[in-house]
Amino acid sequence: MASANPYKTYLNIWLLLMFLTFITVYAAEFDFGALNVPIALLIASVKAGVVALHFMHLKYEDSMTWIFAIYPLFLLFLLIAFSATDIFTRVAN
Amino acid sequence: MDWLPTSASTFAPQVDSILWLVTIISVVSCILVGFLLIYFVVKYRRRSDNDQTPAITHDSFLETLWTVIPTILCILIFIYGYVYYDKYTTPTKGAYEINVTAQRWSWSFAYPNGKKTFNELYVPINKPVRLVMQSKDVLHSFFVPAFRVKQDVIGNRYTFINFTPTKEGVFDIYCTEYCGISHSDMLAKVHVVSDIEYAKWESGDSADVENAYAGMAPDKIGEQLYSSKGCVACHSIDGANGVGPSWKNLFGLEREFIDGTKEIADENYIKTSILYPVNPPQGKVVKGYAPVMPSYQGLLSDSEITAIIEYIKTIK
Amino acid sequence: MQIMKFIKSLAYPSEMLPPIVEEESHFDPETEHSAAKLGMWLFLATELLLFGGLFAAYAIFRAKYPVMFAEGSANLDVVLGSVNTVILIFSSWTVAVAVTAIQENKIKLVQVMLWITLICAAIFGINKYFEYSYKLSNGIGPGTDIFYSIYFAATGVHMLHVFIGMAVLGVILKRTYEGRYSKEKFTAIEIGGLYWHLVDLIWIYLFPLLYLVG
Amino acid sequence: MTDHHDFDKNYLENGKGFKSWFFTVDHKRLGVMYLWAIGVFFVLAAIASFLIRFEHLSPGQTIISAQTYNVLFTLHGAVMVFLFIVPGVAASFGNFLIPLMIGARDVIFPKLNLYSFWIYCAGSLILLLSLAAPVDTGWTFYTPYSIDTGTNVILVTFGVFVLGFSSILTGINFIVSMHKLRAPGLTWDRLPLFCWAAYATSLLQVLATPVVGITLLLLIGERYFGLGFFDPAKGGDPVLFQHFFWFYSHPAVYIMILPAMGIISEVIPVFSRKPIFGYKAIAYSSLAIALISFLVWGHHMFTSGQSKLINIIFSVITFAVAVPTAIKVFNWLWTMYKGSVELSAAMLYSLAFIFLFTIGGLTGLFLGALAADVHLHDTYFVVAHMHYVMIGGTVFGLFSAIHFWYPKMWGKMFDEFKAKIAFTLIFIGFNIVFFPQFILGTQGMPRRYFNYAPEFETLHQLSTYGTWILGVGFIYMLYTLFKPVGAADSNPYRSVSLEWQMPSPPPTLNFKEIPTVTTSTYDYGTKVEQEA
Repeated sequence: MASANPYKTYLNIWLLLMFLTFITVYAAEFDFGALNVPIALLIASVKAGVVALHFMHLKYEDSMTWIFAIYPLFLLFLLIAFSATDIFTRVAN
Repeated sequence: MDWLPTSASTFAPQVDSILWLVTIISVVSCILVGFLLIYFVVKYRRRSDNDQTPAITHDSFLETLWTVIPTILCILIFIYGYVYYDKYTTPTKGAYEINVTAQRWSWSFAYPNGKKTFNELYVPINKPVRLVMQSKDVLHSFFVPAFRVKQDVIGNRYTFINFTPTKEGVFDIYCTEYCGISHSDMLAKVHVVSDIEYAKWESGDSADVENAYAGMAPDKIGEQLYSSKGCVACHSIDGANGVGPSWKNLFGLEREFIDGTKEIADENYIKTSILYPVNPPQGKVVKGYAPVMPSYQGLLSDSEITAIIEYIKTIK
Repeated sequence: MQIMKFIKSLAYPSEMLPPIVEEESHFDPETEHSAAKLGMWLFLATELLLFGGLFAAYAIFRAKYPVMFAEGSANLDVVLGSVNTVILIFSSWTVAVAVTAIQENKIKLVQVMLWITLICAAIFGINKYFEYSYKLSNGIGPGTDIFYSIYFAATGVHMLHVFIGMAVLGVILKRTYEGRYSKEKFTAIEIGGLYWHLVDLIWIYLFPLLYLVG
Repeated sequence: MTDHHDFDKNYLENGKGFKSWFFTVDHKRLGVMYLWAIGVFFVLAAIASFLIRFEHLSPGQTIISAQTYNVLFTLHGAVMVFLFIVPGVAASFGNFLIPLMIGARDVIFPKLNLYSFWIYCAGSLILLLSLAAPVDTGWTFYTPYSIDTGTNVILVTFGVFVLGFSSILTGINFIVSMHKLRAPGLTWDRLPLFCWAAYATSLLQVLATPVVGITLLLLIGERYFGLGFFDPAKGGDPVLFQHFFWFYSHPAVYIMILPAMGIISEVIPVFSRKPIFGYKAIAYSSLAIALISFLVWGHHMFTSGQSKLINIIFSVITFAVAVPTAIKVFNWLWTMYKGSVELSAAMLYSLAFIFLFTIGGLTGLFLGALAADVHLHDTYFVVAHMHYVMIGGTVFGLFSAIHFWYPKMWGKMFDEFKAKIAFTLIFIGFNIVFFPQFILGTQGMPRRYFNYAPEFETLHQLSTYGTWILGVGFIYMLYTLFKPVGAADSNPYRSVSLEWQMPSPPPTLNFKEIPTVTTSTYDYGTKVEQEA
């Protein structure tokens, strides 16, 4: 199921993750204003994606597993989106 | 008994029209379902153990029909609900603003002219009113069935209700968000009065009240105040322990407070307790009870407090 | 003695069960393996949504009180946080290696990797202990303000998952010495690993959100 | 290994005594134990409701104090919701039936199944321990009341948290079983509709429960550490608690009702000797409900102080959920068309389900319409609506299942005639209890009220008298069920679905050989008139 030399791949992946962690910390030194959170989340998501795909073997799983991996993210989005919509559109009625 | 309560605001007939619309839809659908159910059961009842039945698995036309019709009805009901809700939530410019404070288990109202009332809301007829509401403790909900309005009242944040009363009279106010032991006694009245009477009430300070009690013995006035001002929610007169101590045999009794001090319950003690129930140094909370009583400062006149004291003296 | 027996029975209920429980599986190993993985992914979905409540609370209160969050975040120890991030990602790597190693029957390598993982997890916990106690000694705790409530609630629930993960991997490690796993039978290691990666994934988000974005 | 490999021995006879039940991994025994457990909790919560109704015979105090009243309605709600109806049909009949229906020897993780049951027992125990200082928050635990009330909130919420794990693990077990263990030839479009419903239910259990888990954990944190997320005094937001709570509790409504819908879809074809009408529509609408139900939780909060915009959004989506439900009702009805309908007790409960659920669903339209909800919210109208769905729906579905699979479960028959008398009493009693409450609510009677105004007295009394009829009917039903009359055939109703093609009660390992399925589960009737 794994590629030719999995240990080497894992090592590369680990190095990539370390590099991305460094970028996260480094990027936090600068102030991008409103973009601070999106940038942090973007890098975190790349890291998370790499971990899921390679370390967790999502790459090799069937479509059912993909659905169960992604659907909760959608629900999480709903939870945040709806409750935030409520809280930030409460003008005096 | 009429199935709808009195309709006394501009919003009420709008809500009623939706209630009627959905009721008609519901009754028709129920009759349809009930009829089909009984008809099929009777017509196609099992006649022998080897009845031949057709293997019908689906029918696209019928299924489309009973998908489309409910969808249309749903859209219709939504639009009705939305349009009236939109009107109800849009405040009228220049509406008469009244501040409402909810706390366990009473309502107090503060008017633009500086007047304050307790568990009695006075509003002029045919004038748009806007309630600006806040809770001092847990969630409450302000509900006037005759106006068809309801809104939760929350701590640390204002919520609002808009309505225009259309009928003179006295109507019930309920708390509809569960708030503890006396939730069902957190009642108040809204008085819808004519402009002239309202002006009289506004300018007349407590003169009217005094007139209303003319010729009554003070302890009888106190007895009325006991229920109209909400004392009844927490203080029993039969000796049962409520949220607060019972008034039975209270007068002249020695009370022990949570800080260990003691005092005889005399006129001054009772008056102080009504005006400064929990705030030190005057406030003295009886041992075994929580410090939850609201202050009645500005809500009861001196003569009313005297009347309540006279009433307490009579409860043996 | 009775108590020990009872405690042991909690850890391994099957040992005191009637024989029917010890029945061999009704299903072929291939089905069993893929079913266990699918089940684990479903469980990970629930874990994600469990943290989802915390992320939602974070998003809402951060938007509501940006200044409070900026100040609170600036007071957290970025170095300690970064060290913990590196440690946790490293331990994720060791687990991934262990899962591959067992498929090549390299039991020794599996054991080494799992030991390293457990040590990393322990270091992570010790760092967290210092971080918490430093905050608490400065009079900052859950309930100080909404930011610290989120900080303690989120990292606390995450820490709980680290402990659970350590327990799971610990049991697996013990069982490698008992020779329970092989090239043909490694489902437990794989799904235990999946759980550990989730712990890592959550931290990957918590770290920048709490420590960095101020 | 041991005697359980003896295929001829049925699951009831395979082992005797407490240990052989409490440590079993047999899905059928677990199903039976869940049925017992939910039965006991149902009776407990029903007793609470009888006291509540008795209290309302007259305004003011009738038999109990205000505090006792508040405790009783909390107990009634919490036990009914978390101990009875959420595990309810899914855990009992789901466990018993799913492996039989998909042609498997057990669920995919039998041990996990046993652990789920233990966790359920533990959670129930923790929740009931709180009776030492009973909780008075209502089953919804709204903040900030639940933060500062002096009662045992932590114990109850922790109990619910533990119960959540049982629910999640059972859900995972069912989903994976249906993916991995279907017998050869049993494709998704041949799967019994009960399985479809159970699948949709499991999805909801797995994906919604963790959110209420963290919410209740945070509530415990509020009480221990004063976290402040939900406390307005600390800058938190009590409405946010309601969002989190209903994000679970609205899908939970479908966790409660979907399995009952599955039962109806099984019972009606058998007693009409017809294939289910619109198989695909029913199956997919189960899934649709499972997906959309995550989008409508805000309709419990129209008057909570939620923003106007989000109220409107939630109202629109709420009406969208109404449609798949309507489709199901008509599909069930049309299944009887040109059939051969037998009015057995099980069928009567199913037909009553259709009618009562229709009323429950239609009254939901009142509550979904924004302006009308402003008036009706938190009144007895909501109480009546909810009970028409939960009792008229779920409980009638459960009773239908108990009667329908009775021969399969116990290998015996009950007295049909007596069961029909019990049904009549229950049906009449139920309507007398709850129909007046619609009128009460419209007139403005708020819920959770210990005391009430004198003008509501007549309707309240009527409602209370109804509970007595309902109670008598229920006791008579139990009496009928506990007095079997003779042994049952393997397939007394001539059903064609898989679970009836084996001896009653089923053997321990279900199938000697895993069957190969060649037809649909609803293969009734002759094919002449198929597809006009």
